[in-house]
Amino acid sequence: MTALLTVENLTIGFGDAAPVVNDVSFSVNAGKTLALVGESGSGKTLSCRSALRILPAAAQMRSGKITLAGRNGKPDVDLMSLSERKMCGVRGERISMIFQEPMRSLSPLHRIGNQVSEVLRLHKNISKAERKSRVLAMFERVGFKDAERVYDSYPFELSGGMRQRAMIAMAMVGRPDILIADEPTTALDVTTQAQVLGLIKDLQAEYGMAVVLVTHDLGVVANMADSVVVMNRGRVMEAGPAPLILNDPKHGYTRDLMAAAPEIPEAIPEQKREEDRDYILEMREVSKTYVLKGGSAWKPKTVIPAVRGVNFGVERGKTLAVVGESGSGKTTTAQMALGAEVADTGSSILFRAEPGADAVNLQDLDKAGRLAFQRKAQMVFQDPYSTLNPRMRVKDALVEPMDIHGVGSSQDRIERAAEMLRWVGLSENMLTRYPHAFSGGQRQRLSIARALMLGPTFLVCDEPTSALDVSVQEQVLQLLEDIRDRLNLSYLFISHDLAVVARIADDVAVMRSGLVVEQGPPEVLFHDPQHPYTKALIAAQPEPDINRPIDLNIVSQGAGEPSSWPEAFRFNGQDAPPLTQTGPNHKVRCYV
Amino acid sequence: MTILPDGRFVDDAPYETDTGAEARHAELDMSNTRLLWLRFKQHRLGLISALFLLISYLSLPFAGFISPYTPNERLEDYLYAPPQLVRLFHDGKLVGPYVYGTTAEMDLETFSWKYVPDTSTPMKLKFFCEGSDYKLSGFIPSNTHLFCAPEGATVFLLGADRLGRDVFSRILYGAQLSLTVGLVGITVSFVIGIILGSIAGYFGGFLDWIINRVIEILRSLPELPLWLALSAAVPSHWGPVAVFFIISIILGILDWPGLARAVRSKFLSLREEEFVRAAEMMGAKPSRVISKHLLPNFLSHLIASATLSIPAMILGETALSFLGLGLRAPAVSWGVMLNDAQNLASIEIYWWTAIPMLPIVIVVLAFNFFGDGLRDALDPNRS
Amino acid sequence: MALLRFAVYRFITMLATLLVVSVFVYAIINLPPGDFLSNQINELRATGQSAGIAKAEFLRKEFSMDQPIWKQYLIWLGALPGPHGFAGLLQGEFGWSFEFDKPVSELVGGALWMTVLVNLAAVLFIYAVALPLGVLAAARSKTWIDYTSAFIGYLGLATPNFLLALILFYYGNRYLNLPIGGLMDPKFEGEPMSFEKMKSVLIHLIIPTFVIGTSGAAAMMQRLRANLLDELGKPYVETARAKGMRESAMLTKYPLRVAFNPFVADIGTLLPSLVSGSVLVSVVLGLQTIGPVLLQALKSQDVFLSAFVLMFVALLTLIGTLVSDLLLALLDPRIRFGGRER
Amino acid sequence: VEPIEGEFWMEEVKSGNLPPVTERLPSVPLVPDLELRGRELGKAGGTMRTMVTRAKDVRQMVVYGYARLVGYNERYEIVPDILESLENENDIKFTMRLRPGHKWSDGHPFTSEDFRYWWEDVANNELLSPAGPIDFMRVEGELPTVTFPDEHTIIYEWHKPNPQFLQKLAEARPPFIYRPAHFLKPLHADYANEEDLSERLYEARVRSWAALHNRSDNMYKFDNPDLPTLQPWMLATKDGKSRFLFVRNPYYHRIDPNGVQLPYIDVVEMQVVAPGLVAAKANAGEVDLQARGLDFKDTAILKKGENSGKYTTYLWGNGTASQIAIYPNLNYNDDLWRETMRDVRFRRALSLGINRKIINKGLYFGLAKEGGMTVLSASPFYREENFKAWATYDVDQANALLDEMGLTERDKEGTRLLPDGRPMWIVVETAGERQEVENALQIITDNWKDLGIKLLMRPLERDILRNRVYSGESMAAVWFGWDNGLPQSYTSPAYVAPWQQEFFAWPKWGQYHQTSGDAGEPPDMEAAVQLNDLANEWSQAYSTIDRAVIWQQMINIHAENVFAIGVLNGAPQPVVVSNRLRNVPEKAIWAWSPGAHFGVYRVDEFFFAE
Ligand SMILES: Nc1ncnc2c1ncn2[C@@H]1O[C@H](COP(=O)(O)OP(=O)(O)OP(=O)(O)O)[C@@H](O)[C@H]1O
Ligand SMILES: Nc1ncnc2c1ncn2[C@@H]1O[C@H](COP(=O)(O)OP(=O)(O)OP(=O)(O)O)[C@@H](O)[C@H]1O
Ligand SMILES: [Mg+2]
Ligand SMILES: [Mg+2]
Ligand code: NI
Repeated sequence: MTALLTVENLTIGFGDAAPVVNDVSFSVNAGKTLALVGESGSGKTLSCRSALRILPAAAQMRSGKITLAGRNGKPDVDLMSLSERKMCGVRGERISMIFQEPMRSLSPLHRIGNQVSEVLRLHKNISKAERKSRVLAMFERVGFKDAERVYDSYPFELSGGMRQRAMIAMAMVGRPDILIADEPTTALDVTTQAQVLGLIKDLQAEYGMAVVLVTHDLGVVANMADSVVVMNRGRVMEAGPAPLILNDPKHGYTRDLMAAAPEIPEAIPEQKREEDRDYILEMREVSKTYVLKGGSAWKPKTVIPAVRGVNFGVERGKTLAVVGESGSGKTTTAQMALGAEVADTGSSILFRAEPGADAVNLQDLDKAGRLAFQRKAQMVFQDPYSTLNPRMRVKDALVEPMDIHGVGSSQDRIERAAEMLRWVGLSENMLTRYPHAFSGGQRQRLSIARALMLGPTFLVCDEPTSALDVSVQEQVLQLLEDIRDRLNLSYLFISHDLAVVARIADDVAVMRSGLVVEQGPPEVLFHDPQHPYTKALIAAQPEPDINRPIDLNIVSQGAGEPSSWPEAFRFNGQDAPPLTQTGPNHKVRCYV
Repeated sequence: MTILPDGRFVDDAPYETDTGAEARHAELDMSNTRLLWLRFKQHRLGLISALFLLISYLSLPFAGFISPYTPNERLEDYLYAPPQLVRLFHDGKLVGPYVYGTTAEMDLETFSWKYVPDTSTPMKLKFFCEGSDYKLSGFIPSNTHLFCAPEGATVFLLGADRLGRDVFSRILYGAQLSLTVGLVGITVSFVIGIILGSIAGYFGGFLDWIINRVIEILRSLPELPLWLALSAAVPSHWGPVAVFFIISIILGILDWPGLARAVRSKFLSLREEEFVRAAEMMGAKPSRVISKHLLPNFLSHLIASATLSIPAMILGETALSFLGLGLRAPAVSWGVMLNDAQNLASIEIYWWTAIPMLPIVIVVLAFNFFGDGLRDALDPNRS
Repeated sequence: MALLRFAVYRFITMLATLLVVSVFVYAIINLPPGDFLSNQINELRATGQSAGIAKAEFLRKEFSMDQPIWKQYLIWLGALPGPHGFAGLLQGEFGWSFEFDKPVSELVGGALWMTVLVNLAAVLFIYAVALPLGVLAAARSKTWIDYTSAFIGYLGLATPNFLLALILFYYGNRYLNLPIGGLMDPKFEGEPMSFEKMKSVLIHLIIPTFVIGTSGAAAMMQRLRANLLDELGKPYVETARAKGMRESAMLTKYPLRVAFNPFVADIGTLLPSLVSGSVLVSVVLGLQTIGPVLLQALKSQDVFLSAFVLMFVALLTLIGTLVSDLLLALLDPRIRFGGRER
Repeated sequence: VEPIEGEFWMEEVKSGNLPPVTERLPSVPLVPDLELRGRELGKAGGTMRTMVTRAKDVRQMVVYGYARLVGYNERYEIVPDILESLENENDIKFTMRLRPGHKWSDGHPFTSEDFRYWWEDVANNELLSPAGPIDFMRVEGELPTVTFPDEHTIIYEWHKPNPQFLQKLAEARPPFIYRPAHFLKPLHADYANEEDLSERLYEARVRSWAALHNRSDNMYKFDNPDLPTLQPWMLATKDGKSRFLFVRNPYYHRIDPNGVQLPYIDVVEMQVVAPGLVAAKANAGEVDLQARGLDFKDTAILKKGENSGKYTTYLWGNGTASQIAIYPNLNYNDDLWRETMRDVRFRRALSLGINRKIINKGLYFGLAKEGGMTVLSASPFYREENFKAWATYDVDQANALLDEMGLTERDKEGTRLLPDGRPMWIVVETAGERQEVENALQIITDNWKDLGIKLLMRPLERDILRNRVYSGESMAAVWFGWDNGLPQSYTSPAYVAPWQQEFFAWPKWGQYHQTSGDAGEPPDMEAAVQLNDLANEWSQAYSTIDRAVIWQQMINIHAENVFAIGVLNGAPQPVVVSNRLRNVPEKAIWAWSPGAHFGVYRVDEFFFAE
């Protein structure tokens, strides 16, 4: 059996600097999955992009050969020397790619459906209606509950995970021979991730599709990959069949990587909790309803209850983690917690800067109050690329918060920026770059660095480590923990990765459909999950052990429609059971 | 590299964990302008253009020195004299820069002037010589010229016009007005346009409504009658330059709505970008968001627009002169010169009187390439 | 729905704006000293044409020129009845041209059509040239295509229209046998439209279109190029590429739409510039459009005629702005949905 | 002479729509003696193309056609034209005799009734002419007695001489003292059927019959193809915008000695083009006869196109008294300046300070005549010394005059100061239409700098310029010299007396006279008062000799006083003539008054050779 796609001795560099991809070779066979894992910034994305010949303008391909096997016995094609015209026939039709940053990768001015079905329009000779039905079918398979709505939505109306799923649908709807998936599930909660991975597997089985999967998640690798390529600093460290590498890593870097993989610990010692809690931020009955103005004059307005009556607080010096399904309102909650979105009337969000100080309601802050608050509270954004001004050097982007609040001299600011970069594991030399010249994980770290610049007391982290490889993730988590303990920082931490949550959180809220369905400390939640959805989440958490595949049964049961849950938890249309205290610190949304 | 027996590939270069210690780049401590300059330098055409513009502007005060004649100096025996060649060799011998003397003949067949050069005697140009009086940079009286015509001959590098004035000298003097006053109008219009457009686009709501109405009204107001009224209202003892100056400013004041609309509409969509929201969440004030985040993302358009307004401003006066408002003699500008050239004879017979088109095109192209270089240097994505 | 409501609302504000504009317009055209009838009477008196004076005096009464200016305005508008029951704009009467001695409506009719024709041609020219060239210049930036198109564009911009026209007329006539000036061969004037007439009109349109169009085309091209270059680096462009779109199709569908935003915003000026922008050009090229009529009317202070033309231009501007606002909303959903409050 | 039916109307005659030529001509047609004047006998046919720059210039066809009751011949003598004969008794009694059988262009007889209709029902109708008949019909306010003894005779009789009566009738823009009565009566309340009239009023959207009548009877405008005419060509285009066709008048009253009815040319095609394109179109050979819209500066390009365009460029002399004249405003609102300008030494100094030779050379190839503003050399009142008076370039004398006035103080730029310390900046306002004026002023600016006077040029819109001058706001203005540079003793001297505001040196005195004292100021300068008196004397005078003497005196006073500073006259006027067009004089004067531009050269006698 011959390889479908072969990459040989690929070397890519920028300007006259040392190559960032150095002598990389790999190949993938039909129906198989190749996982590219490795350090953030090690050149995974660039290697994948070179297969489609869509490298950044500044990148030079210094050497290498990429061959695509011909279809139906036709001779192999050398992708490097193919004419641009013919290349268009390859892209999207034979090889398609899921990009790492879903928000920026979608055109802001076109409806999702339009953008997705375009692949079919370009390569398949089928009617418009047919196209639409195929796209809708694909949307359902990537886990959209309301495919029609998504079809007519604009990217900015969707949550991060939804955009990413749209991208996945776009890449797969044309049923390519080779799918290059660059961190396809970073923004997805584990249940959706499991679903998507399942989908990829299905398609692979059906059509013999080859998959190149770039991921930071060894759990995903364990579940998906047939073979693995481990990269570090532009070089391939180790490559070979998945079982061998996962079970018996030979190279030092691979071993380090395996060691750094977080896991939900077997048992967490119960911690003592004070009764009288000091909340730095408290959300009371917070709701947010988006009204989608109908796309056309006839359709009624769509009301999206993004967040429905959330009640929780972030303790000073502690971490509240929010996990939940994609689109369940996590980001919206986070943005309301920072006053960036106005909550519906009746909600109150109280912030207490100092212990015992008067709480201020973010809903009705004056200008000065807001400024003072903004200095204390910062956010690490879910989608770092779009939150960085493309025309600002990293240097300026990092010092901007200090600039705004007039902290320090300009020298101080630069020094601090350099230091922050080092904290998050980046080189200070990157300060003069523009945001586009970073890898996905590097940008995420920039976002963290920026949030730390002012030394905030309250930090909202929206999927701060989703794009980081496990070793860097470990480093960043370590950093976050350190400063939390040192400076008594408090976090509202949103993540899809339960292992990370288990590690860092003091309290965890599980969200589904804009509602908190279960809340409790990790030790309780992960070892005694009550709610079917929580159970599903845990079951869907992939583990870097090739012998422990995800149990899709539990996943599909818990992640299914709330109306299909067991009696006690079942939602009746919009009516949900009340959130009931079941343990000392444990709340579950159920009828008792 | 090693291929293990189980088919695995393992890199055998020594592996060590990243220390993160890397030599600090020199670039890091440079200011943004410096960095910009470094990138700008790579745009060859832009660099050349910038140098050209720089030299042009620097030499404006020295127009009097460089030009052999003063702008309104009429050589009565050389009406419509054609451009003269400055030669170096005579009869195969190097004599240094010289010209031939010419004599005018009235051709009553064609009713045009004929000039017959006397090719027997080369007449050498004089350098750093005394000529007619002028004021260096407008106030230092002087009469030294870089070069002048030899006794008994003329040096019309670009010919002479209907009244026997040297086109070359007039172009140099004309640059003083054409390259400066028009820019005032552009500046005014850009400042107003950007400020109001940003406010409308960024804040939206009521401010947007008000600004939009003002824009609409201003744009619906006719310019033509305004100019006519103005031409009657300007006090008669004002010099032509003062009138022109005022007009440039008014032109600028009337010109901003177009730009403001463009800025507004672009900002309406830019302000929905995530990075704007991020900046706001950091507490950035509107002025900062506008100047640091929104404007730079619209800079290309602004640069292109500015470049494009330049010819319009240089030539604005030619259109106005139809209404009796343009620049007039004794003021010299390129527009004035072209105005004089607006007849068939200037195209077909005395083609050199239409030469002022060239400096305009050159300057405008220079501004264009300069702008493009700037755009390029500011473009984060460029190669 | 939202769009419809928006349109209705904007339409109402437009009418109010129009009223404000009418005040300004009337004031501005009355700014220059003197008025048509006084000028006329002066001149007639000098040449001993008392019959003419009587007529001028007669008109002065008929059109209330002897009233204070604010009353004249209201009468012109039709809010006040004139002395002889003269009905104003609001009643659909546009007034009388003193200069041409005809009702305004009769005078401008034909010219309006010609104006639309000439400028439509110019606009088509601008779009037909600037769009592809702008896109090409961006896609192939820093190549000879880019440079040549910039050069030609700026050449057109930097040459005064009249000079350009004269050059084109002269050489066009000499070498290509193109006609000089006018909008059709005079022999077709007043004839019904025919194939021959159409042909004549088209041939006559070549040079004016070029002259009016070059500057517009150059401007549009350069701005478009700059905006496009900005967009080309964005990741969504790469997504489109990765789908296997051809470069040209990709450019026109995605970045062009973003880059178009500033132009749509400026469509408002397009319509009125159709009329007023080409006034001087029309005058010098001898095109029978509304431009020369306006200039003449303004110069001789033929108040009603100029006021009508100006109001017409203003109306066009406002409609243009309205259209551009609607288009903007259509073009960019983020604007359409109103965005966040600030 | 036996008239011959021409080609053009042949069809119509054959089909009976038109009577044969013998019946169309008056019983005594006018037969010009072409050969005597050195002209060829031509043949009928052809279309002559010419251009104007505004649609309302169709009226030029009345000027070019030049069919007048009496008209000038090429020697500027007044001879009967439409009239068969005219008896003039001492300029007091004028007996006009029409040609029996003469018909309007619609075939209706042209009789004394048409004169009567105008005199009784138009000129003396209160509604149509509230101010009564036109000025030139009055002598010291008195109207003539007009009698119509028979169908072909009209007699005008005053108590005192009205010497300008005939000359007015011969002007380029003549007062039409006759109207097509048959055409206008249906519009006249005294004659019309009331119902019909009100219907027509409704159709025309006018509210009074007077307005409609006024609108319909304008014989000079020439824009109504239905209005009958006596001109050689009649308008054939209704509602034209850019092209007007004029076809031969089948009832025109002249035939050539061969019996060919004039005009020779069947059709005149008049195209409206932009002013700037006239030269280009002429150069391309798109006209057969053109002078309007052409300037001397176009000559070179016109000469250049002669071969390919198949035309010849003649250079005629311009007939205005001065091609460029500066009028210091003696009624300027600023007291000190006004006094200064009223000092004759000042005006003489300004005139002396102009280097006319250079202006002539630079602008007119040296072909114009340099001198002050006076009558042209073809006029009987021309005196060389008047022309040269104060007009030779003499800076020293000019400076001496200014010094003598006491204007000796100067500022550091060398500009003289007024007694109150203001620098002497003369703002000269122009209509901004002619490039040559600008160029000339440029030279004059340099010239006057040597006098210590700074000239500032200010171009304005024509109407604005007029308004500013009339109200005394403008200090000095540039215009042409007198329109009529060839006055005869019978020419009214109104334009050389302080009687018209159009003479920009004394707008307010002119207004005073024109409004009979309602506006303006009475002349209060000796020379002006003198001119005023002389002009009055002229109207009292009984003999041609007296009038001539008065004229001469007035011309001399003007030369002495330099009321307007003329620069040069007789500037060459290019005339483009198709090589096929014959009988166009090679040398002639291009004048509006007297002469009606092409009118005196009888365009109806021009013809196309093969
Ligand atoms: N335009 C650019 N200019 C300079 N360096 C760049 C540019 N784009 C990427 N790089 C650098 O190239 C390296 C490889 O980037 P790449 O995107 O392939 O990393 P990656 O392996 O996908 O990382 P991640 O997992 O974080 O997405 C990074 O170190 C990045 O900083
Ligand atoms: N601006 C908006 N307009 C309309 N609907 C919106 C908007 N922003 C978010 N939504 C909707 O609100 C819901 C919650 O979105 P949110 O971004 O909070 O999800 P999330 O929990 O962060 O998901 P993910 O993990 O995928 O990022 C989604 O259904 C989304 O489509
Ligand atoms: Mg990557
Ligand atoms: Mg989110
Ligand atoms: Ni993950």
